[in-house]
Amino acid sequence: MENTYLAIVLGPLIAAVIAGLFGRQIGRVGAHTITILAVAVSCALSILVLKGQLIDGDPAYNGTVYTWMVTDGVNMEIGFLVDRLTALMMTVVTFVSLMVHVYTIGYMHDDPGYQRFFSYISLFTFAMLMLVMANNFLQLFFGWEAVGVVSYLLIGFWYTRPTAIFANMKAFLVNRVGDFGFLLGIAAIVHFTGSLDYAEVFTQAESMQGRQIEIFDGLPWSGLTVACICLFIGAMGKSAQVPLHVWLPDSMEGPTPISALIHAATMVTAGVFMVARMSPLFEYSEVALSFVLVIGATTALFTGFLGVVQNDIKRVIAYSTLSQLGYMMVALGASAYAAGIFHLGTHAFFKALLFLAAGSVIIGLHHEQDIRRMGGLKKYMPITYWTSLIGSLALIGFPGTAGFFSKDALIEAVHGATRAGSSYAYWCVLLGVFITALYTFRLFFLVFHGAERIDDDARGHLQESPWVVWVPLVMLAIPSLLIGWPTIGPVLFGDFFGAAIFVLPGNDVLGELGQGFHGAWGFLVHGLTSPVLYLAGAGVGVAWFCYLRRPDLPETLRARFAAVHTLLMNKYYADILVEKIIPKGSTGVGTLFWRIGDVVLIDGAAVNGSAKLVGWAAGVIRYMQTGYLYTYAFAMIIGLSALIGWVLWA
Amino acid sequence: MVLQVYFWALALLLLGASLGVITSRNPVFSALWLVLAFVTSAVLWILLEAEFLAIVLVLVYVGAVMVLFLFVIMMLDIDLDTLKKGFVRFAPVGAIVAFIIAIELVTVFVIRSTGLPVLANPPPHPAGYSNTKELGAVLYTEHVYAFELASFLLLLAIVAAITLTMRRRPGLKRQDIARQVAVQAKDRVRLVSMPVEKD
Amino acid sequence: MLGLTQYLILSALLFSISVAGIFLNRKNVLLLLMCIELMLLAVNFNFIAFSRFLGDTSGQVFVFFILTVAAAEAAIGLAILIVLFRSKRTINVEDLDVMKG
Amino acid sequence: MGLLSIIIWLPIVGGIAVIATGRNVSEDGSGFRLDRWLTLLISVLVFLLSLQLYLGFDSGTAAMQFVEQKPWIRAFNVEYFLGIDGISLPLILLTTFLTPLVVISGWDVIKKRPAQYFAAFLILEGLMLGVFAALDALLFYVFWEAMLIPMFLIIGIWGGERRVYATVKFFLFTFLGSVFMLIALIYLYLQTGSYRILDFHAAPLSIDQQIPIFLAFLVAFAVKVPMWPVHTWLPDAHVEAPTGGSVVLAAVLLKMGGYGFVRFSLPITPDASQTLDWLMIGLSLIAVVYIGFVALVQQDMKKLIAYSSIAHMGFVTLGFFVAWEIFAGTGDLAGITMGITGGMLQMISHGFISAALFLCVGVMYERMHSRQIADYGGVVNTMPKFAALMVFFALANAGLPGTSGFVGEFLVILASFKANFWYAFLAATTLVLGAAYTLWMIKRVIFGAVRNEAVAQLTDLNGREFFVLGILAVFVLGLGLWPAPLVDVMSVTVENLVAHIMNPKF
Repeated sequence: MENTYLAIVLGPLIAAVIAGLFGRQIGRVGAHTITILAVAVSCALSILVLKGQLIDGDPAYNGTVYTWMVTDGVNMEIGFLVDRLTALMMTVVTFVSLMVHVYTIGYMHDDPGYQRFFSYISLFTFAMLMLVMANNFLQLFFGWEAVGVVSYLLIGFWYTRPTAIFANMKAFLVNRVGDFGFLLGIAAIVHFTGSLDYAEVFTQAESMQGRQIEIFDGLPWSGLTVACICLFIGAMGKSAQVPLHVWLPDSMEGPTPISALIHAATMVTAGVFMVARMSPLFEYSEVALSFVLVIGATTALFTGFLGVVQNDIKRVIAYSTLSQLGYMMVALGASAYAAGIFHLGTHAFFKALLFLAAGSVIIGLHHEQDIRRMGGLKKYMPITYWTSLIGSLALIGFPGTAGFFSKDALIEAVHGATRAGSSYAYWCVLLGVFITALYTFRLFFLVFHGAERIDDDARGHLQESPWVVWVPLVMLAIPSLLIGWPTIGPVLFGDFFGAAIFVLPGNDVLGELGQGFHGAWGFLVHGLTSPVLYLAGAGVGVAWFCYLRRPDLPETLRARFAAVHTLLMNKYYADILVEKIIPKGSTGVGTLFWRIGDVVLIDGAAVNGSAKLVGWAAGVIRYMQTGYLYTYAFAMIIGLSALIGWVLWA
Repeated sequence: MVLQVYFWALALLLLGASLGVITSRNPVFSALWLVLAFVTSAVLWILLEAEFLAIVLVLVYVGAVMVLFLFVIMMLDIDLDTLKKGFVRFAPVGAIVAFIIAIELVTVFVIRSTGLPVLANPPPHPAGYSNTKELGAVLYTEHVYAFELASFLLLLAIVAAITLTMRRRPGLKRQDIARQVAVQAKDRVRLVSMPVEKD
Repeated sequence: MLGLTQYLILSALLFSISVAGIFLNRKNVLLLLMCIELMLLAVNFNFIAFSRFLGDTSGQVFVFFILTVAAAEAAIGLAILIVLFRSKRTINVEDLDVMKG
Repeated sequence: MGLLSIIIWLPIVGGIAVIATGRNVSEDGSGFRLDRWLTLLISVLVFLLSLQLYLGFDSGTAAMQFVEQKPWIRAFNVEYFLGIDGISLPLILLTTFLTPLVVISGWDVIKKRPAQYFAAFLILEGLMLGVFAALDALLFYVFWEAMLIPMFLIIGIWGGERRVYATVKFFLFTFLGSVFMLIALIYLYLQTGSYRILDFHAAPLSIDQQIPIFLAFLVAFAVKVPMWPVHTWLPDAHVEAPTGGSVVLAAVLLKMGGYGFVRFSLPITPDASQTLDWLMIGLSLIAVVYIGFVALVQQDMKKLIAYSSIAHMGFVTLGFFVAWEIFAGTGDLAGITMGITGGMLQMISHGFISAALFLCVGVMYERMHSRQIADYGGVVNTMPKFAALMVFFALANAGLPGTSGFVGEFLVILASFKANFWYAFLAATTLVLGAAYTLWMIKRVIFGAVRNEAVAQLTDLNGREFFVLGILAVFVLGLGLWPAPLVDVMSVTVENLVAHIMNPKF
């Protein structure tokens, strides 16, 4: 099997290297052919692996590829752990990646950096696969940072745009703050268990719970809790949880395909995946899970509000991604890991779909992204319209769509949780449903319905996108619509994940939920009675009323609630903090250290000061060195008398 | 008792002369005071029964060294005013240092016991005793190497003094015997062949 | 009776006076040389006095050598002085500061 | 004549020979240039010979290998004593590897007295190798001090405008430090009766003796590393030095300080190191955090990289001196080896990365004659190959996993967590700070639209430059993806060192 796994991982890598280094030689067609081929092979093999795991019942694979190094008894290795969780992730990643590759042919058609782009996204696929297939923390961190770097490169793909290169640096640095915590978490793991290997570490989880660490004097914390919270800080960075969410909306400066691939479907869900993968650790730490729960809930609700006021088509979807990531985290925090992963999977499909659809709109309008200058596109772009509708419905959890099953189950699970913070989380996600529906359909109506607010010359060549663009849309729309039906049973309530996800018996909210589960249809019917559906419906209704029926109403509301609107437009002032105050503060501190510390104190006072002291002393001593004979004679005589006096009387 | 009187008188004279040396405005006077000091000392040394050295002091110092001093003083055109400027500036310091040294020396000599077998009243030498002979006996036997060195030192001093002060003035016409002796005919006579004049 | 002490005190005073002389006549090299002669005289006094009161001629031998050295010193000192005067037209010590740091 | 002697003396003798060929260099540098070909030949030869060291090295023992021992000054029992172990071998390889690259990078850049320039580097190489191979303290000291001379000349002759100020500062700082080391070495000689470093290791010293010795070593090595607050010579020296000088300075000279700590301070004065480890840890963390902030506001690229070097070297000293805190915190020895190995790896990796970054700045400086960040912008538009490499090295400098920059930092952070959460916390701030200052520079220099006419005129890397940077990139990547070969070379030696230092000397 190992060769299969290696092929899955190395295919995209080799393709990326070829497309990157020899892009000029192989040309555009060569670049997209080789990368798509490699990713397609990866995808096919991943599906095979998934099939092997699910249907043929292959055992989980856990093996080492090579030893990175051994020091101090700690084995640092590169290796694969392939179980059902991994297999699922691999399939999702490679499938979405494949779709994005194909879509890119159309989207990036006129771009001079065509080969480079394919190289990057293939490289990203490689890095993401390394991340999900890791069997140890070291490789996890490798993948973790590698996806961050590719994301950095892709956000700054159009490097001549000041906003893009600003956004990519911001994204990387904010991610680094998360990685900072992640690395400390790994250090804590090594400290307590002496190993980096998942299997080894998981067996010691319980004992880590008992170990204590005093971070502040006299305040012993459980080692496990510290490790888990540190790791989760990493997840907050990568999965853009409050307060490290600030980078994701700006990352929309990158080309749309990567918004779909990286900033919606895969990379941002790495945090969710990681927490699920670490479920054997998190399960033993109530505190850490509560932390996850509260952060997730906060993200889910408050970033949703921001989506309502945005006017950039991609940013609206970005905020929706933030919010959905919050949902996933909430599920994890409630110990409903399967629900979190399930939502991750469905979200990957419908969010990628939405992004690609947005991209399709953007191409159609010649890179116009402002929704105030769209409207009524339904008749020009029918395929985009219908696929977008499917994506939007899935996003708000319309009964029967993939999003419905995952989100409803998730909310139910949170409802059943008893952990500290779970009632806060429940209300957040519930209210979040309404907000989600509101902004999703605000976007949908403003873009596809209502009055046409398009520039005249753009309208001239407005038409449906080419097939390379719409085929991926359709391919993604199918799972967005249907994937929930067959999968909800096994994934949520069955034994889909096997040993990959570990839940303590007392925390098993999904298990409780599963007792009332009688097939997908039953779940659907049950969903009709829950408040979720009605909140979503209300959201859609409000959006319809405000943006189609009474388009003047939003203006009135904006004027009425100016303070709230300003707050939302400024994104709770988090961006000002991140973009102005922290950089200003850091450079201020740096300047202080440099100008005062280095230049004045060390160089000025200590270095040049001592030089000046020597000069001054020399100047003083110089007066003794008059060059006059008598001075020396006097000195001798006085010295002689002093010496005699000393001998005599001392 | 008589000796006591002699001693005190001579001692006062010596100190007075030495004060004269250091305070005179004119170096000539200083030198003359120094001559007086040397002569007085010579007399005092005779009191100590060191006749040879007393004579040598007078002969060598007064006769030779001091004359040399006077010679130099006279020969050099010294600007006395600038030399005496600031004369008193270091006077207090000099007085203090001199005073301290005097105290220290007296302390050593008088208050501290030297621990040497000092004769309280050394007997006078018998008649027919020759201080010169005695000194010569020691000098040419025990201290012969030092003596030789001293003579070499004097030679060195002569050579040094001459080389330092001798200078060749350019353009000075001078007889050079060595060159006169070594001269050859071809240096002086030039034979020129000339064509015979037909006249 | 004349004792050693008296001679020693005399030489001490003589020495001190010559030290004071060096301070007073610090500018005049000639006088400095004279003061040094005076100092040597004081030293010689001590040697002779000790020689007498210890009954040891070595002291006188010493004085002999000191006189020799002093004479040589005076000769060379004066020779240097003359050379100096020739080149600088002065014997003022304050003008001789080539060693100034 | 052993292999070690050959690799030390071959470049020195060769350097002298190169000076002799310098007469033939014509005014415009055209024609066949024997001086640079000879230099290249010698430096490559030395590199190949040093590979022989690696191949013949037995990583299973902590004993010294390739030993050469001959009496030198019998009166003081000084010996010509050479040998290497797992600590010195990687540094020797680093030196021999980088010298040919430096030579190639200066190939036709240096216009003024090129033969002397190349000769200076060859001689410097020999002396640096001597420092790493010497096992006699006096021999070590001689190489240590002699090394200053070619470096002094390189900065002083081929440097920038304020080169004299920088040279004097560099010289005074390093010289002041080494004088104290000499005193300590002489004291140790008086205690043990020989100058063998290995005898010093075994010398039974009381804590009262150890502390002054430790402090004397500290002054010498801290200046070289350099540690806060004696670091201020480094930015000045780097800014003024020619590219090759900066490369050698950052890549090898700084490592002398770290090498000194593991070769002298730790094994000779372990108890003093234990007593004063708070000082070392404190200074290391200051280097990481304080210098990180300082680097953030630099306007001059070379200064920025110089400050980043200081911050990275903070990890080296942190890894070395966190040992006793680990023992105090956990009660066992696990993690100590990791810290020291991490420090060593950080040194090697920093050698590659800082060299590469300085070469990158050199490439730009050669074209634009400016090191100011503000003069650049949008370089990627005109120099795509260069930009790709520079971004890669910048990311490596920011400690990206998969590059060598990550390995050392990772191990040191793991080790320091065992000692104290806050040590790891402060050390890990480099993840953010390092990325911030490096990427901000990249953003301003590489990315963006073409900023001015001069940038628009830039030409991309030529083959020679591409070769140098490319080979460095391969090594940076290789070490990051598979550091095991390097770790295996040093692991036994480091374990032996740990066993030695954790036993009190009295």
